[in-house]
Amino acid sequence: MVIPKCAARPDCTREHGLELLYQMIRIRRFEEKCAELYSRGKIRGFLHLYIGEEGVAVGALAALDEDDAIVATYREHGQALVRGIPAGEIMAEMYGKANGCSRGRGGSMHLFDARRRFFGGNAIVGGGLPMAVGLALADKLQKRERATVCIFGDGAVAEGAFHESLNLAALWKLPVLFLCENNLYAMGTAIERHQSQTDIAQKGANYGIPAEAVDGMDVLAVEQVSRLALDGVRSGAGPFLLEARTYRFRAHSMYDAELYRSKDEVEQWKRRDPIAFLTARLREAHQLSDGELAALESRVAAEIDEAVAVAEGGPWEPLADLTKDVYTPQSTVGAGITQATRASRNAVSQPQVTP
Amino acid sequence: MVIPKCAARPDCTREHGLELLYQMIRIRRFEEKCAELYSRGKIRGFLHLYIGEEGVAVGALAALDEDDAIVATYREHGQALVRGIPAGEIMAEMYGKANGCSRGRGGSMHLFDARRRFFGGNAIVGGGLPMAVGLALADKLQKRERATVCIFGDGAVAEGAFHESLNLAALWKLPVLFLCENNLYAMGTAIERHQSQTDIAQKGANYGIPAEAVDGMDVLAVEQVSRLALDGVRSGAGPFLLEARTYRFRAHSMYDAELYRSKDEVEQWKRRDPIAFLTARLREAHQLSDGELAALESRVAAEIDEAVAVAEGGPWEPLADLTKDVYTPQSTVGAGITQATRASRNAVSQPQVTP
Amino acid sequence: MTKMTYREAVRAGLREALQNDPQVFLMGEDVGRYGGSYACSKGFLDEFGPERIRDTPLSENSFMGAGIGAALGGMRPIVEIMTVNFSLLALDQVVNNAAALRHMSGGQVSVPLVVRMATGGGRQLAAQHSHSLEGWYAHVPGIKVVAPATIADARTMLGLALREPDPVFIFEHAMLYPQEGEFDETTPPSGLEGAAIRRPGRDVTLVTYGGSLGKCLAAAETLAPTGVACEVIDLRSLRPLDMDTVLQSVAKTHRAVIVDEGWRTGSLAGEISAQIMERGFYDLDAPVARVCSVEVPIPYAKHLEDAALPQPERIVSTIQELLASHD
Amino acid sequence: MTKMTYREAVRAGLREALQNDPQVFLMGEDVGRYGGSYACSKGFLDEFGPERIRDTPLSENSFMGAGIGAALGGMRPIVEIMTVNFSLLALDQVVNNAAALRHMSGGQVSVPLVVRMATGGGRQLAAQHSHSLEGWYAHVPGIKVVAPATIADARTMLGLALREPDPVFIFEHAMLYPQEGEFDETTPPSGLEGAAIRRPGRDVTLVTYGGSLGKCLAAAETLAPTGVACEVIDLRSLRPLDMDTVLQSVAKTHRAVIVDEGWRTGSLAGEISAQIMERGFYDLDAPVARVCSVEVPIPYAKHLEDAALPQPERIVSTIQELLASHD
Ligand SMILES: Cc1ncc(C[n+]2csc(CCOP(=O)(O)OP(=O)(O)O)c2C)c(N)n1
Ligand SMILES: Cc1ncc(C[n+]2csc(CCOP(=O)(O)OP(=O)(O)O)c2C)c(N)n1
Ligand SMILES: [Mg+2]
Ligand SMILES: [Mg+2]
Repeated sequence: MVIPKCAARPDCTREHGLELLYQMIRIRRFEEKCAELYSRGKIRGFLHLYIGEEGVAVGALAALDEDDAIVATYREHGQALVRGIPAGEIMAEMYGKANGCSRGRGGSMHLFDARRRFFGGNAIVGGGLPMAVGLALADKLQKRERATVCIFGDGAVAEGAFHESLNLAALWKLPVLFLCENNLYAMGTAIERHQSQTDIAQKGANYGIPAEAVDGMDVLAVEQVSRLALDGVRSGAGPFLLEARTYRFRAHSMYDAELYRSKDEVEQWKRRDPIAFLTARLREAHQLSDGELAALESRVAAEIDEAVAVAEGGPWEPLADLTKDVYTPQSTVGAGITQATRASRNAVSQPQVTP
Repeated sequence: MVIPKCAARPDCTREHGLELLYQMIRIRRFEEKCAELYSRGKIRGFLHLYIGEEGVAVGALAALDEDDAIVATYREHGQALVRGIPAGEIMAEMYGKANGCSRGRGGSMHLFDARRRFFGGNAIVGGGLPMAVGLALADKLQKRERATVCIFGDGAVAEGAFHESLNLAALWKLPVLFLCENNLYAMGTAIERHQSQTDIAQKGANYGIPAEAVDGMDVLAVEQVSRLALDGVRSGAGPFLLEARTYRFRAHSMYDAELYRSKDEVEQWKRRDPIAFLTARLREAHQLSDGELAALESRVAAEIDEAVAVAEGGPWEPLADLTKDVYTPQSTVGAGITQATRASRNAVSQPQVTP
Repeated sequence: MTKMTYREAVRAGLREALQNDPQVFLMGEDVGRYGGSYACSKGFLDEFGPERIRDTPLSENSFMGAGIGAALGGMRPIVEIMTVNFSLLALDQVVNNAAALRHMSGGQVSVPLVVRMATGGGRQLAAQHSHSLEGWYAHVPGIKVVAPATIADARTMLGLALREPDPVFIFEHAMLYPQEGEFDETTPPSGLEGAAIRRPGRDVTLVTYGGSLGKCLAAAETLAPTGVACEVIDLRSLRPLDMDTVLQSVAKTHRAVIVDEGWRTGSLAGEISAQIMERGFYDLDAPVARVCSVEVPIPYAKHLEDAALPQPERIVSTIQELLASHD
Repeated sequence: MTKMTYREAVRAGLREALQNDPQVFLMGEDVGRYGGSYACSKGFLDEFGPERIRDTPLSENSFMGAGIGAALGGMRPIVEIMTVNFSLLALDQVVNNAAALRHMSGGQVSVPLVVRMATGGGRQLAAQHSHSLEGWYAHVPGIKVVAPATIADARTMLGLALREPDPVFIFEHAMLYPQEGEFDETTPPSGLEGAAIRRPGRDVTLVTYGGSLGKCLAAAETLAPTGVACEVIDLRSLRPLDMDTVLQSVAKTHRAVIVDEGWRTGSLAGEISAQIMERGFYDLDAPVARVCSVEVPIPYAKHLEDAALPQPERIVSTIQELLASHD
């Protein structure tokens, strides 16, 4: 794949390049803060960092429309941030506070925002794929020209759900972009040890699904391929399989001694840091000055400070509400229309990338 | 695939050709009798006939050694007969008698014979594939050069178990012959409506598994490809995917109104009857006379009469033994070696094809 | 009053649902061209078209999940899993998504999904095709579980389920499909949730549901001439359980037998017994008894299968022992 | 006497099994290079090699089935499913093959398979990672189910399971791994199946297992100074259940509380209550009570999670109510 020069892309203005950089830095700094808060015991449970993979979420989600849907994994802070869930709501969620985006019930692995069509955070590997197929089926049946992006890791490709879901989506020509974040490992198992055939994009052929692999460390390339793929998906061509080749710089989760890969391998990949890569490109093109970068960083820092404050100051859900939201109160159901339906029908016009 | 002339194949003597014909006729007549006994209420539950597909079982199983293992589906009378489970034991099983090959507990869908390494009759579509992987793993770990043949339908290809099992077998280079009996329908769903990509053999590439499609109506072709495939499988080359293209002449089971296919389509396929096909070939080569054919038929008729007598005369399991065989009596367990293990270790030298 | 089979009742309920709401669609293996493995959707493909009557590949886990997603996307899917036996392949989607999404998202979404499946033994289909696992479903918070045992419930429960904002699982006992009965269009349907007293009596309470209701009524009939009056309660809903109706009956009869086709250990019958213990202990004149399936993978042979499943004779003798034990 | 953690005990048991029998091998996600998600097999890959310590792809259904096949083929597989949550994907192989093959084949085969998995909540892992579904497994004829709650059982149960000819499922509560205790090599291991009285007492019987044992012992400790002596029974085996030990205790104390981390409705606790009803009714001075998880998908926030799971305080107050109700 030829990597497109930013300046050479009609859709890539200087402002857009800076926006992408800004989003990647936001994710990076947000997660660095999460790691710190985890060691201070403010965040608990499982915490899976996306650091190193930011180019994938930022590139792919930049290509989404606001009424497209997203189904993500437990490693979804980046996607949630780019989609516009306020950082404070995400942070509050990880604190387990009632002002969290899932009212403290989901934590890091279950960020939700129905209004922004962000259908979670799923902690079962492969568990989101069938759901994404269903969301796309609903769109197709209701003749809405929109797409569902389904994000999953290389590890998920081994699950039966991957196979079944791709077959279903292709058979029914559903508008799904299957986006595999291939970071070469499923926890401690390298792709060579979990896939008998390691070229994931090539697996599209098994289902008659067009597919492409892209350098996930190049946010511009990810965005461009995603746009092309989504054009087809939205216009009724059926699903698309996009493999983004990437790498996580940190441990799988906070408990991982990383016995399964060498420091050297990690260092090699760090040289391809997606943030450094775009920074260098923008500098080359004289589109980014030291001062601008510093301004970006401090804007991000302020946002994160604010997010922590929102989380720290947030209330705890009263214990009396423990069993709330196990079932939907009948009172909220109007004429057979459920809350979810209403939420998606009245989807508020919402900037897809918050400034 | 070039269809080999029987006479031109060094391994195919006239005797062998007649043996193959005999086995196919055995299955056909046995199942015709089953259908009759079903309508007379002697056989109950689900009954899935193999009529039309005999070339696959007879061809593939002819290529097996006696210590190879077989994992089959609920449509497995043919495989069971060819493997050498006495027809009387099979018929008694379908009567639910205690002298049935599964003591009347399994019925038509669960024929078993551990001594002949016939590991069932599985009524969950796709349910046998993982088990076959495990049997092959045991062989590989114990450095036994033998193969496991895993039989399944085109419908099973859609199940996650297919995908997971092929990946596992390929990853670990296990000696499994995956044999897909593609009869173009999963119950009432045509393959075009359950597979987004209908070429099953082509799916081998998804796992790096060598694959081949063969005309399942030509028993000689099936046997030849199976032999080639098994040579590789047994010698450590890893799994092989063989797609046998075939057709069932009868309903899916005894309850099926066959609304999903035309009479015409069925008639077209009946012209390719595997028994008629081989009969014609043998006649052309002057290897089969009318008298010989009549003799075969009457040998088969006698065997089936005898089988029905065995079933009719068989005893009912006493009610007191209802819960027998839920757990293995400790007394049968010697020094950590279970019955199954012992059965497979002491596998009696057994003619793989009964005369 | 219309005479119809349970199968026809299910079919009529489905048809009405498809006619009433364009968001409703039916999805499952062989629901279309084949007409449904129990013929409940015969003719629907022609009537409603392939968009709304969707034949699926053999992919239970994924089309269950697709049902969940379609519900999230504003549709009203009815997913048919041929039988509960195959639903084992889909339990991850049921427990981890259908049941959990609403709570896990802090109440942002509902999953208005209806799932139908056949359950139970009795047709000599052997171990892999005779499970009664609806008790497992009844364990899971976030979903509702019902088991229509009568023609009227078969006819109306689907429509009621489609008014629920949360996932509802409908278990249809496979032995019921050919049974005939009267359906009275003029009677308003009972709610989705309450239990029903199918036969009043003063001596012993029989608590049951689904395919075992007929067996309990038969047992009651057998005992009536001997002067034993059984009150037969049809739970109708397995989650939530209407224990008030059960407890009121026990307060009157002081004795209860629970009949449930699940294997005894860990059966739903055990749960009901425990709840009677907890809330009706002082009303009991004798310990609550259970008639369940024998703990064996259901065998093929008819005499063995009959012996494994609850039967009227076993219910009768259990009641007789119960009455004898304390007279 | 050796001091060790539960994790070390599990690890030592595994290591011994691998050393003792060349047919034994361990298979599961990240058991090799990663060292096991709970570090129970750290170092094994180097010690025993990749043939016997097999990292699997994420394919729970199929490597469970592969374990069954390998057992049929004469090996002694130990399958590790990271946690019970993911085992939902493998239930078809468990119920329809592992549990049924022996019976379905008329006793021709046995499936000498051991499956280990972590279970339970308490670590703020939220709804999809906090299930306690061992009660479901205990419902299935054809398999055995155990739950080591002590260091000694963690150390020895695997070895005992490997002597069984049939499938054994071992549930290790995830909160136990870091717990420390003494292991006495000289005490012969208890059998795989019997229950154990972990604390004798005369006033009330607490029946529990696995991760809830410590909570029951804590509750007993709290109540002791108030003059209430709890007898704490650790079931150890969930299938089969050793009800004789439970009933003997109830015959002495006349009161029982069952503590089980499963959701209350349809819990294993319900089954035990029902069996006490059936066989110990006349010994009871008060209805058997249950302390289970609240019926909610387990929430992430610590205060909510704590409130959802059984806790010593809730056990204490349940016992106090039980005693008050009848004094
Ligand atoms: C069904 C299931 N099995 C196992 C796990 C435990 N687990 C969590 S993440 C993970 C690795 C997944 O790898 P991949 O899909 O490549 O995603 P990545 O973590 O690399 O982003 C595993 C095994 C799980 N959550 N779900
Ligand atoms: C998991 C599962 N789902 C559904 C069924 C019901 N069923 C039995 S056979 C069958 C069709 C299978 O088709 P195929 O695999 O092509 O085999 P064939 O019957 O054509 O030989 C179906 C849907 C089942 N037995 N198992
Ligand atoms: Mg990965
Ligand atoms: Mg077929």
